[in-house]
Amino acid sequence: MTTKPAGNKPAFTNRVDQHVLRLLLVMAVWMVFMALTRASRFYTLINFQTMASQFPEFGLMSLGVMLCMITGGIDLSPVGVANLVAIMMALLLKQLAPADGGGLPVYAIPLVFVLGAAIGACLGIINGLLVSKVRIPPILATLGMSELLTGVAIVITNGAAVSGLPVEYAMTVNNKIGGLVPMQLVIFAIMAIIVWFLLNRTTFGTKIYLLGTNPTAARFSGLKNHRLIISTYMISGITAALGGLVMLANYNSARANYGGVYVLQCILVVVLGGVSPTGGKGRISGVVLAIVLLRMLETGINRFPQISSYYISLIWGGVLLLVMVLDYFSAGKRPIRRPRKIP
Amino acid sequence: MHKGFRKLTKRNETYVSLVVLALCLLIEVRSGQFFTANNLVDIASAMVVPGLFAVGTFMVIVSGGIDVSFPALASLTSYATTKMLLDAGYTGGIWLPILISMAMGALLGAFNGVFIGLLGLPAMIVTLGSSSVFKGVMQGALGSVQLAVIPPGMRAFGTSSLFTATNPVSGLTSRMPVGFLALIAVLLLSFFIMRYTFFGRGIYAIGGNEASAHRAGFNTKRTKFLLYVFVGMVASLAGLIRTCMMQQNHPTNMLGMEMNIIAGVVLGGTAISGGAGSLTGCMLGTLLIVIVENSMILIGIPTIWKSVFVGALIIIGTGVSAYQVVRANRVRSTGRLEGEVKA
Amino acid sequence: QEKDWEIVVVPKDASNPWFVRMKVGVDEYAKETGLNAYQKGTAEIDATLQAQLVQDLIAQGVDAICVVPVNPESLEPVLKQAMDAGIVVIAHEGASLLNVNYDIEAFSNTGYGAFIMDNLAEAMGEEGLYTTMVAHVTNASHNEWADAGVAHQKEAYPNMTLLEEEPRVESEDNGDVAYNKAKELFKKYPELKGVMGTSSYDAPGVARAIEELGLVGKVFTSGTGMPADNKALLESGVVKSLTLWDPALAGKAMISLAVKVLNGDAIEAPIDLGVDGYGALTFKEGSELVLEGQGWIVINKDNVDSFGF
Amino acid sequence: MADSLLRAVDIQKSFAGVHALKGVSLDIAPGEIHCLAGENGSGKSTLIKIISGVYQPDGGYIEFDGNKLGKITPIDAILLGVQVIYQDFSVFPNLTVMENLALNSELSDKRKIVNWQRMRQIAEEAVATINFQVDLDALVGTLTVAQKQMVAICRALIFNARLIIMDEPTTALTRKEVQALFKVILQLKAQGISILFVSHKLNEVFEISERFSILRNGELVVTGFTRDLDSAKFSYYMTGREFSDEQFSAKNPGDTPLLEVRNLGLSGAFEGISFKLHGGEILGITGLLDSGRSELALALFGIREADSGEILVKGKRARINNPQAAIKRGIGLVPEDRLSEGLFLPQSIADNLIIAEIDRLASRFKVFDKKKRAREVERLVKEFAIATPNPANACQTLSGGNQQRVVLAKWLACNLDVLVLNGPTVGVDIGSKHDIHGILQNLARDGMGIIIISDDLPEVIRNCSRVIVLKSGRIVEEMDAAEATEQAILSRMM
Ligand SMILES: Nc1ncnc2c1ncn2[C@@H]1O[C@H](COP(=O)(O)OP(=O)(O)OP(=O)(O)O)[C@@H](O)[C@H]1O
Ligand SMILES: Nc1ncnc2c1ncn2[C@@H]1O[C@H](COP(=O)(O)OP(=O)(O)OP(=O)(O)O)[C@@H](O)[C@H]1O
Ligand SMILES: [Mg+2]
Ligand SMILES: [Mg+2]
Repeated sequence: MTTKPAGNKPAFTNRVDQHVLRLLLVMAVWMVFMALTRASRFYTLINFQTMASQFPEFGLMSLGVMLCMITGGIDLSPVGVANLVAIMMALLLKQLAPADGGGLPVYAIPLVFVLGAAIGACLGIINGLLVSKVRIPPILATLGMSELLTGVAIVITNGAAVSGLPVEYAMTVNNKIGGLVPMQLVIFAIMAIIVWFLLNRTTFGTKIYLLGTNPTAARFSGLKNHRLIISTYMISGITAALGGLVMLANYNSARANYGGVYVLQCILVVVLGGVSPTGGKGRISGVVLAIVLLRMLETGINRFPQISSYYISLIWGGVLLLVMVLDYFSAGKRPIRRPRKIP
Repeated sequence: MHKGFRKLTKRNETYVSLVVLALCLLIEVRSGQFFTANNLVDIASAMVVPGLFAVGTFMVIVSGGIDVSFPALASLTSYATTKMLLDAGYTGGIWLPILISMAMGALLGAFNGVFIGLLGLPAMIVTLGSSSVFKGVMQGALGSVQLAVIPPGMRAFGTSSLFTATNPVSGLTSRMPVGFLALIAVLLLSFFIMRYTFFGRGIYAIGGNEASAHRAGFNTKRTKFLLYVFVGMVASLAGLIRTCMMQQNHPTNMLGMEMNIIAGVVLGGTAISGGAGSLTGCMLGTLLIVIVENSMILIGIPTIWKSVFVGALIIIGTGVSAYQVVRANRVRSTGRLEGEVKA
Repeated sequence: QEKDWEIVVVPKDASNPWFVRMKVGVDEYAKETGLNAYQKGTAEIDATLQAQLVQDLIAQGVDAICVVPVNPESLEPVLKQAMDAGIVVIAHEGASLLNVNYDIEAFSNTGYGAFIMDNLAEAMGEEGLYTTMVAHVTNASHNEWADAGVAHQKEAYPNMTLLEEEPRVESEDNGDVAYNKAKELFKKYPELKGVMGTSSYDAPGVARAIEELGLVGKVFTSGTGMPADNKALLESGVVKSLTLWDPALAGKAMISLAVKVLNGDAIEAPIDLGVDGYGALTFKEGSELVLEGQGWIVINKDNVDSFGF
Repeated sequence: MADSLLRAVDIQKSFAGVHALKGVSLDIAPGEIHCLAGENGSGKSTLIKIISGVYQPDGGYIEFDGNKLGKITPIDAILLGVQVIYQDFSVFPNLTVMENLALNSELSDKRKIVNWQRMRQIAEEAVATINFQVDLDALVGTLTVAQKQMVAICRALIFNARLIIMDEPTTALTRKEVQALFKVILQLKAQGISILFVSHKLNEVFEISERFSILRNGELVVTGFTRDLDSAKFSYYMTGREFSDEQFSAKNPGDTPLLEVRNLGLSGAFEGISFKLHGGEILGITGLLDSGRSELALALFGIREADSGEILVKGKRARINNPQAAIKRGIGLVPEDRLSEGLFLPQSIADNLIIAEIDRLASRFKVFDKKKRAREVERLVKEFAIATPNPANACQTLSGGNQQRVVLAKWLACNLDVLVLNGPTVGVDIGSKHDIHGILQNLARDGMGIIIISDDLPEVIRNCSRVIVLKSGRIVEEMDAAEATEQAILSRMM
């Protein structure tokens, strides 16, 4: 057998890194462009702080979507989960706030985060059960859940916004640590590191990559497919719930229909980040990069009064296709396709 | 007979039909209005546009791909056609608009086809990207706004009817739009293509095993390319018919339909992984979605409970058939479990 | 100095004909006055997108933001950031907002809702069963109008009754959905005689259903709508009258008020913004932020051609 | 050799980084049966794909009927009269048998419109040629591996082919079916059709072919007449090594059986199965394709739970209802279909190796112990002599034999007591096969209990201590392998 000796780096990993490099390149081009045209309005501390407080909302959701996609599935329900959790926690916060207008009890905010994440986890588990045990195709199971959760949120609130929250919540979550780093960014960073850790430093990560590659072989290797899928969707539920809690702070209110555009945006970001919709492939660095890139593009465009916002979607779609085509031509040939079905 | 029955229990169509039937009966019991002539005509008329989209989606999914760009494609082509003809002061019949929009549909379909068919990039990513691009072109470059008036020929087509159904009790009348013929025609055509042409069998073959299809002598690249061209044409036809039937063009209100359409097609038993599915099932699934969306009031579901109901129906509807089909197929001679889908 | 000010109008979205019309006003005003004022909207109606756009504008350091909130609640914290950054904030259709310099209403929401109801009642002969339609039950102003309309009916039109089973249906800001929903309503509730629309897609969609089902003259609808878009319906008599205010004028009024605030002019009622319908703004009772004008218009088949939009 | 039907001259082909063919030439005369042999990864399939137009050569050319061909597509090749039965069969699991059979010929006729009646007719004729019994309306995905292969063979026979290439056609066939196939091949030869037959199996090469060519490492080692060949030469040409095959005999089986099966049954598959497996033993289970042998393997591993009878592990009753339960009790399974059930092809060799024992490579809190993992991978690669420059490469870069070693290594990493192998050397070349047998025998000597399920009778006889013969889901014979002959086993199987 003759195989060209690869470097120390794994061949498979190398290819993904190429993708990340390409994303970096696109980002660099954009940053140079902004520097040449709008330097004084783009390269400001407040602008970067603003961006850093904006992307965690859907960035958090995207982390979960990414994990689901690695298992070969998809999660269309993060926005539904986020809003429902935000609404429930908003109602809780209002309950916790003393009637006399005094401050929230100290345990309130940690409680909201723990409870919110727990509810998100439960909703995620339901997704996972539908996908694994009931065997509904993930795209349908999570679409149905999304609709259902939105519905529950509407029923709870009668469609109205829940507002008039105790100010401490938004103040805490919107706070800038040391006056510099937005708290939302910190929450996102912590979750991103946890997900990175899960994927790269735990057996769980290796297992879901393999599960996404070939579920039959995974079963024959003794992996607990069902449990893995359920755990994955559970984590996605947690990240979505955290996204909802960040939204709750950013808008100081909760409503059943906040963030409707995030569903497709999450998928777009994850796919642009190099996660294969057929599963088994993708790295967190790519996804984080794509999240930031999306925000930079959008904010950048908003710096040009004469350019209609509609060009954002044009540029966005263009970047996605461009990166794909670059991947295609730089790989020379298509990487060997895994036979989809072996007789 | 016994064998025939066993076969029925393994088919998704059976379960979807049962669910549709149950829903119809429920509506009839709750409102007494389901099986009235005018209501059936209303349902048929509401089927036209989703039905056309579903046919295209069905073919794409059978080929092992997926298309999320058809609403954007249809919006762009119908907007551009209407606007162009309005600007030109066109007063002729319906054929020219159909021709123009389908030509544009073919062109945009070819755009997808180049990336998916010729370059072999993943369909999901490509259509996510192209969807953004189409939207961007329509809203940014063309600066689309609602067109309240459409050319008289289109208007005439949209309001003319095959026949009018009258409810003898309430005296309500409903028109069967001529557009329904388009749905029938496209259904017949695609049935013929899928069943009686080697192009259609190639779509099934590619969905089953692309490498084998290539070796068997199918020109897989061309087949996929042409498939997306065809689907683009069907989608643009749907967009145009919708404009005619609504007697106005609203550029964005088709966007976001894609997930429900895909849900309907998959609900009807089309394997999301490709290769399997029938047009009958696809239409049944779409019908289910259409009936649900257009019968909330008849069933008497309060508006705020709508999403809960739709979500629950998607989950239960797909869950029942997914679970039944898995069970029916579980015991098999080879012992390998079928549908070890990636979850 | 006035010429250097950057004043941005943020609508709910950019493709809705309503805001396209607003943009006409904004551009016209900028041209007339030479101000650096422009409109910038998001691609879709979405509360989060709008909030982020406003945040971006804050980070960019514009001088004034004039906004038509998708969702007053979600914009509140963002507008607070703007105020904290010293940016002048003027709102429109956001009477509940607190973090604004001023909010301009073409009229009061309750008054508007009542007015749509008056139109419907007149068409229905002040009697019969009716229901209300909104874009989404999550939409703030539509539901306020509908609530006000219902309240007004209870007071003024005792012979009319609200459809108990379906007091509020959704059109999803989509003419086709409005049409299908109306068909369902008329099938299930044959006694239904009127639909009070709120979004600009409602009445036209319902009218299409009325026409198709052969109910012209038996069932009525009223609501908001743009003249040019509804000309045919008004002329054919399916819809008797629609209500609106001119978004272009609202846009001009917001900028004009922003300039006044930036100039440090004293804002005392009645205020003249030099825009039709906004010549004598007064503060809403009990409020120091909400200014109300006399901006609404009724269109019917007689005057539909006289607006030029 | 003046009038050759097909001549491949100095063919070169590289894949990203792999030089698969280094100037190979091949010559096939009209009406001859030519055997192409070589170890896994020596380039046989690649050569075939070039002849059939699936790949374009990087260098060299093909002559057909004395005419030099330019760039050809699969359809061109079919039109020339070249038919290929691919190693992975290239069937469509989602289509019916009928369509699978008739599609290719209809396509090569450049038909655009489907005539289902004619398709059925074509299909009926095709199965009739070799008397293959199958439901034409069944989906191919529901067939057994052997049936799929028969479908692929029938499909090729439909054409008025002048050259039929069979890439390891017998790997999944039973003896009976192989005999039927050989009869067909001889019939075809009689009609003047040339056959290029790829096989690892020595006896088949001798039985059927007139001439042979052997590839090693992408180069042609030898080509000549089969009558001049003997088994030692054959192995030597293929591997460059020499082998001596010794009969395995169990050394010291323990007292309590590691695994005991009592009256096990699974409806529709097998019933009343009882046997014992001691440590140090290799038990062979053989039978025809539908004898229930594969289902038995699945039941022992918990993929399909048996519905009657009991399984005892080390004397204790065990409920084995899923693979984890089996693994927990020390039972592993090397599945029948390596590609779809055994491997994660695009993932690294390392991950493929350690996946089954992954939980043992984690420290507390399931944190992966990278060092332990690296050590384990290194150990396995070395122990199983997996030929790769870097275990981080994707598993699909390995040849078939090495892939099978990976599957084996994956299980042996788990310190199992019992290993069930279903078709352990299907599609594996002599060298690797020999190595794998050696590994299994050593494991047994170290006290492991091994079950080999196979219909490769020489393999069973040489490696097992006892042989169980299954027929229609029941045990019909249990014999001592040392005394068993192929003939005796065969007569019980049929
Ligand atoms: N592809 C499949 N088709 C049909 N049934 C399946 C499939 N995969 C698993 N099952 C069934 O699901 C059950 C559990 O399977 P598996 O062992 O893979 O799950 P698990 O991860 O162990 O789940 P848990 O830990 O919840 O028991 C088994 O009874 C098995 O028969
Ligand atoms: N598509 C491909 N991309 C990259 N390398 C390939 C590809 N196809 C084959 N190879 C490599 O080329 C070499 C020859 O492979 P080939 O499939 O021709 O071997 P073979 O002799 O048929 O082996 P086997 O007996 O296992 O079927 C191997 O090293 C293989 O890994
Ligand atoms: Mg289990
Ligand atoms: Mg081979």
